Parts: sequence; structure tokens; C-alpha cells
Amino acid sequence: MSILTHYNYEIAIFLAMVGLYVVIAQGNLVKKVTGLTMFQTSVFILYISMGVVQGGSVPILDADTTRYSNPLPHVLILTAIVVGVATTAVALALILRIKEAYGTIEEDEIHEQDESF
Amino acid sequence: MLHHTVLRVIAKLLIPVIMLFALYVQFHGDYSPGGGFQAGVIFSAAIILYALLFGLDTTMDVIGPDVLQLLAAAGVLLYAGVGVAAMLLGGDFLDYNVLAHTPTEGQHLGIFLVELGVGITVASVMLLLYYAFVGREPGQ
Amino acid sequence: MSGFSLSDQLPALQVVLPLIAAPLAFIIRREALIWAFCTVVAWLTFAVSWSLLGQVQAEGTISYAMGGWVAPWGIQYRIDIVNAYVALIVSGIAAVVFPYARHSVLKEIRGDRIPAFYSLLLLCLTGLLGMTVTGDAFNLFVFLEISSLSMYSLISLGQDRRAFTAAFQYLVMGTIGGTFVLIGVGFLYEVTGTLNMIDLAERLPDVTRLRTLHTAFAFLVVGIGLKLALFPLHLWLPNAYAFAPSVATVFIAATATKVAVYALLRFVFTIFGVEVSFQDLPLDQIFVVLGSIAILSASAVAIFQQNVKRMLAYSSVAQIGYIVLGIALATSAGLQASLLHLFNHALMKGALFMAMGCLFYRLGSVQIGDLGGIARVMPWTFGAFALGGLSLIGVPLTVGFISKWYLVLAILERGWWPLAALVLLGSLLAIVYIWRVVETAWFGSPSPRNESAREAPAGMLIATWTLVLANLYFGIQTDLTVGIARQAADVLMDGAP
Amino acid sequence: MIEVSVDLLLLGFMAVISLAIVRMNDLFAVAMLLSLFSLLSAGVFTIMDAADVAFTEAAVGAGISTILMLATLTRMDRRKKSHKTRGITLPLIVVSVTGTLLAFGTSDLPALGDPDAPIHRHVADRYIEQSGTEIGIPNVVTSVLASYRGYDTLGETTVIFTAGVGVLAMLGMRRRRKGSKKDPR
Repeated sequence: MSILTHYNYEIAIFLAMVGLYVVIAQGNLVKKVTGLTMFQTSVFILYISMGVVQGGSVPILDADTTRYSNPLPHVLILTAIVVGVATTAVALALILRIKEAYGTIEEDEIHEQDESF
Repeated sequence: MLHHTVLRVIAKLLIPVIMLFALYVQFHGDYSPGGGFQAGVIFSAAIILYALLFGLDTTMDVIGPDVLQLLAAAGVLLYAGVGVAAMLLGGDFLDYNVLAHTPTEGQHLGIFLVELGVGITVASVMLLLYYAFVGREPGQ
Repeated sequence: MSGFSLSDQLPALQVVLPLIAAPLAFIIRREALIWAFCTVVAWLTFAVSWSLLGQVQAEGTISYAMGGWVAPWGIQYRIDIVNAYVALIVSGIAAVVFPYARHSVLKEIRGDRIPAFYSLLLLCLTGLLGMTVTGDAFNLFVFLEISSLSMYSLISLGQDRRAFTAAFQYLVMGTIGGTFVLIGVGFLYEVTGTLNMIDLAERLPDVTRLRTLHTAFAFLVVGIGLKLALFPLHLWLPNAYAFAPSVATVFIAATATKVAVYALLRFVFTIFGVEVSFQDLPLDQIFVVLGSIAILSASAVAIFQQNVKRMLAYSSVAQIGYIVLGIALATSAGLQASLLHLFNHALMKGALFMAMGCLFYRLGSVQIGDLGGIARVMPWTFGAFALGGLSLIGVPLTVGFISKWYLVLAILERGWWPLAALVLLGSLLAIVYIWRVVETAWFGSPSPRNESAREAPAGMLIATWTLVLANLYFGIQTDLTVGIARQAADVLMDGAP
Repeated sequence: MIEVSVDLLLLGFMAVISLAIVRMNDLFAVAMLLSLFSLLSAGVFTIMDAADVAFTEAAVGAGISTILMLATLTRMDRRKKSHKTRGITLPLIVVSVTGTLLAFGTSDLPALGDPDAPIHRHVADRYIEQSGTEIGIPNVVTSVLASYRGYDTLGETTVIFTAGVGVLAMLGMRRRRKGSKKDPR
């Protein structure tokens, strides 16, 4: 990576907030999960941006290279990606069961059904 | 099932290549990007491709869910087992240095085994997830 | 190499034992065998906690290098009196829950899901213990997610379809919380270059990038606040507790929020330190307000619940208010009261939800309307509920009284007497909601179904009464808990060593 | 300079896609856009020298997650009903506060890529300088992942296992019907 500016952070924050907005504002459960994934992925970009070293290269040791980007954020985010997909899988399984039990995946329709009890 | 002959032939050629690539990613992770997690995902993708073209039931004949559940547990146990082995050999949990004669040899062995554990668990859980989602019948 | 020595390996075993047991439980596939196996594992884990607490008291803080890599390069397990105490609470509850689980699980969980259920319970235990004993900020996030994912799944296995929506809501809020923690840890790492908690604590005073530091603090407090159901971030909790399977409710209600409180204390006191948290930033004022609202509003809402489990869940939100109030005092006495209440609240809510599980086992319902006259048909079960309720109210000779007593003393020490009145008001509200249940169960006329009900199975009753008696024992014999809570409070107030 | 331009281009695409996801009612389209979002983020990771992360994000985000999402959507109505009743004030407030706070926090960070930032000077340099002799393999990410922080990775494997057990507990596993040749779809 040659040179970067703070733009990376700002765009990543924007993306994260769009994701968070989808989670909070939209009533469709699949879209909520979509929002969560967007939110998490954008936070990953934030993290990886912190690990960038100007003039560095991929952290695979090589006799000709003297400067590497920071490997630790990469390791942390690898773990976080795995956590993310695990959460998505559980969330989708829940959605499948909710659809079978309620016949809908719209939050307000689910509330209506629960209140009519 | 539709008879997509072209797709099936190409898939039959591709699937072994994908699996081979998964093995490469698994065992070459020391030198290039990749490792157990990525390899596990790619390996499961190969079998999912098979399932897409030849049906879930045929695939379940090849690798049944019971075997996969055993494998999913086995991967975690392999990883943790390496840690316990290090403990029994006098090191701390997951201290690979004590696993072989020299520390670096121990590190190589330890990393090889734990990456294998990760790969096994990831591949089998991903397939199990696919089976569970696609094979789901209401009321189950 | 020194060879294998069990006592040196206890810190790792504390977490690794249930971690290895979880996949084994999943593949055993014979219900009786799984149950026996899990119970033995839970007891061994409890024994490990007990000896760790002894070691810490005798020799001071224990440090353990995972993979043999010393901190800050590797992941460190660091056990002082604070987390030894919290680990004891968690594993102690597990040691009672697993014996209790057998009948309840057979009744409420489908046969083919039982291995998964036990496996998930063990994974939840693993995650909570891992969060408790770790000395690494990122490792805490990883184990937080293990416990969270297992909790979402456990909750969804309840019999009511609302269990699915409750689990989904918790999943969404919990994931946002987890990601907030991730952001906070990332910012801390960015300004210090380390993830080790003690190393962080040592390096933070030199950090000049205060904006980043304070943002990290905010994200960590909100993120953990979501997990500990801090008002107004508690929305996931009532339905999750109400619709989860009985065994899952007992375990989660008695342990999960406690561990979240521990994580909060670790960040606020050990890593950031009193100065940053309470002088540079107004955490005390925020917590006083939120804690007070939580006590009043959640107790008031509890009074109007028809589902007793849901009522107890709102009561839990109120109890978290007490704990937060103790933290807000930012004094050693306040912390001591909060730490005491961690232990005591685990005992009382454990006992109460266990009694609910016994009722559900026989009646298939925990609606107040369905409990008419049940106290006369199931005297042991209901006696357990009544004693647990007394403890929740804070009647002398129960642990609840000890918690409230120390909390009020700590409040008066700061001279904030209106808050003392608030604590008493909270107790009055608790009398009201507990009384509603007691009244129906004692004086209501039993339906034919209730008349033909029998006492719950002995295995469940023994476990329930173990916790009830613990409520009384630790309400009278307070040396152990009060002493440890005092030491732990002092350790936290001192910040990093 | 070329890297910066590509980086900004990819991030710009992602911003457009994210807004499209907000507006879109067709859930299949949303799933495909999310897959694209992940793929583009993998590109961003590559530019920032995080090859392992890019690889994983591409395999997971654009691969497995998409497959699971599509498998779920086959059981749903394709279109989300657009309900206009939901208030957007509270979400907007929450998002603005959080976003402002994040921007506030990052505004104080060292310049992006500054090799003297504390994040690169304390723990990470040992991994780069010593892992060659201590572990003996060239990929530093693998060294840290599997050895220095191997315990995190055990936790990560446990997370995956937990998700597997959790999903099986929710959905169950159907037994194969003997002799049936019926296609599952």
C-alpha cells in the first residue's frame, strides 16, 4: 500500500452506519441480517485500515522485503469474520423457524399476531 | 431433476480440482495466504456444488450427516487435544514447543495439526449447515 | 521442562474442561449418558474454580501463558480474587443446574435435540468462564461470542413460538453489542499497540489521543451494557427469559448478566481506571440515573406481568439496577455491595427460576392465572418459590437482605440518602409482585388440573432446595462472601497493580 | 497513487450498493448485492495488504453466506412488503449519534499508514522480527493465528462448532429417504 488518507475511516464509518440503520429501521428480518453483515464488514475495514503501514507489503516473510503491514489486525479480523458468518447462520435458521411459525418475516405482522393472543 | 448434461460434465471435472485446491490451501498456509478455515470453506463448496447438480439425497449418500457431526466434533477435539498433549508433556496449554525435539519442529507439528482441526470442523459444519437449510422440512 | 503438574494447569482447565466436553456431549447420543457426563464435568469445573479461589487467596494473582507465549505477545489468563470469585459463581450455578436438568430437558426438549441442548449448555458455560478468566481484551470478545451464540440457540428451543422471536431479537441486539465491543477493543489497540488487559492499563495513562480513548470507552460501555441488559438496553431480556426452556432460563438468568457485569468492572476499573471513568468521564452520573430508572420502571412493570417467568425477568432488570447503582458510587463499599449482589442475585434468581421450572414441568404453564391453589398441591416447589421471593425482597436472614444492607450502607457513606429511599421503594415493589403470585397460589381455588398435579420429581426439587438453602446459609453466615467481595472491591479500586 | 484510486473506487461502489440495499424490496436482489458488497470489501482488504483476510471474506461473505441466504429465501416471499408505518426518526438519531462518535474517535487516530503509530510499535514488531526464528514459517499471519494467538483460534473453531450445533438444534437434520430419487428443490 503506498499512501492513504483518513478517507478510508470516514467511508467505512458511513458504510457501518448505513448497515446499522438497516438493522434498526427496517422491519423485514432478512434485511436486518443483511444490515448486521454490512455493519460488521465495515467495522472490519476500519480495523484493517488501522493495520496498514505505508510502503509495507503483505506480511509473508521474504528476504527482499523490509517493511510489512501489521499482521495482528488481520488475525483478529479473520476471527471476527468467522464469528460473523456463524451469527448469520444462526440468524437465518431462526428466520426459517419464524416464517414457519408465523407465516411472515415482517416484524410488525409478527407483533400483531402475538398481541392478538 | 433437469438433465443439465454440460453442467454435470463440467462439474465432474471441476469438483476434484476444487478439492485439490482446498488441500493446497490447507497445507500451504505456512507459505502463502490461506489455512484451515479457508480450506474448509473451499472443500465444502466443492461438495455443495455436487449437491446442487446431483441432489441432496445423492450427496447425503456420499457423506452422511452422522459422519459430518462426528467430524465437526473431531476437529474441535483435535485442536484442543494438541493443547492437552502439550500440557501432558510439561508445557502450557497449546505450547507447541514441547511437542517435538526442537521448538521449531514442535511449532511446525502443532500448527499443522491445529490447522487440520480447523479445516475438518469448518468443512463439516458448513456442509451440515447446507444440509440443514436445504433439507429442512417443516415440523421437523 | 518441568513435567505435568495439575495445580499449575488449573487456569487453562477451568475453560478447556467444558470446551472439550461440549463436542463429546454432542456425539455421545445416549440421553442418560450425556446427562451423567455433563453433570460430572460441571462438578469438576466447579472443583477447579474452588481450588483456583484457594490458590489466589493463598498465593495472590495467578498468571498463565496460553501456548507458552508470555503477555503481551500471547494470550494470558490472569486470575485475581475478582474473577476467581465470578468463576466460582458461574461454575457453582452450573454444578446445580446440570443435576436439575434431566427431567426438565426430557419434558421440554425433543428427543433428537437433547445432545445438542446439553452441548450448547456446556458451550455457554465455556464462553462465560472464558470471558471471566481471560486477561486479554480480544480473547474476551471471542468467548463472549461463544456464550452469545449458544444462548441464542438455547433460547430458541423453548416451546412457545415467541421463543424464536425472542432469540432473534436478542441475536440482533447481542450482535450489535458484540460489534461495539470489537470497535472499543480496536480503538484501545490502535492507541496502545497491545491487547493484554494489564499492559493496556499500564499504557493508557500515557495515551494522549484522548478523543479515541474516550470513544473506545463509550463503545465498550454501551456494548457490554447491551449484554448486561442495562436500562434502556434491556429490551431483549424479558421475552428471552420468559420463553426459553426452563433449564436455559435458570442458567442464563443466574450467570450471563453476572459475567457481563464482571467484564464491565474489568474495563471500567482495571483498564481505564477510576480517574478516566469517573473524573474525566461522567460514568457515575449516567449510572445513577440509569440504575434508578431501571429499579423503578422494571419493578413497576413486573407488577403487571401475567407470566411469572416474565415477571421475574423484569425483576432481573431491576436487580441489575441495584448492581449498577453500587458501581456508580465509585467507592470500595459500593463495589463491595455490587459484587455481593452478583453472588446473591445468582442464588435467588437461580432458586426462583428453578421453582418455575418445577411448576412448568407439572402444569405446562407459568401464567399466574394457572397457578390457583398450587401451593397446597406442590408445597415443596412453592415453598422454594416463597423463600426465594423473600430473599428477592430482602427479608433479614436471606442473602437478599445482605445485598441491600451493604448497598444502603455504601449509599449513606456517600450521603446520597434519596437513593437509599429508592432502594427501599424497590423492595416494596418487589413485595407487591411476589405477593401477587403467593396470593394466587396459596389462596386461589385450584382448577381440576391443578388438584391432580403432583410434586415435582425429586431430582429437580433437591437441586432447587440446594439453592434455597444456600440463600439462607449465606444470609446468616456472611463471612465468606462479604470478605471476598471486600477484597475484590479493593483490588478493583486499586486499578492495575 | 493507483492503489488509492482503486481503493476509493471500491469503497465508492460499496457506498452505492449499501444505499441500494436500503431502498430495495426484492430480497433476492438484496442477497446478491450483499454478496457483491462482501466481494468488494475483499478487494479493499487486498489493497490494504491483508491477503488472508481478503481470501476469507471472499470465501465466506461472497460464498457461504450467500448460499445460506439464498437457501433461506427459497422458503420466503421474494419481495419484502414495504411498510411505511415505521418511524425513521429514532433510527436516524441512533445512527447519527453512533456515526458522529465514531468519526470523533477516528479523527484523533494517527495518520493512516504511519509506521510509527503505537499500534505497529509494541506487540506487532516482535511477530514480524521474531516469528521467522521462533516459529519458522514465512506467513506471519499464520504464525500469529495458529501459535502466538492460537488460543483465539481454538475459540474461533468453537464458535463455528457452536453455530453448527445451534442450527441443527433449531432445524434438525432430515434422514435420507431410502430409494427416493426426488430432487430436494
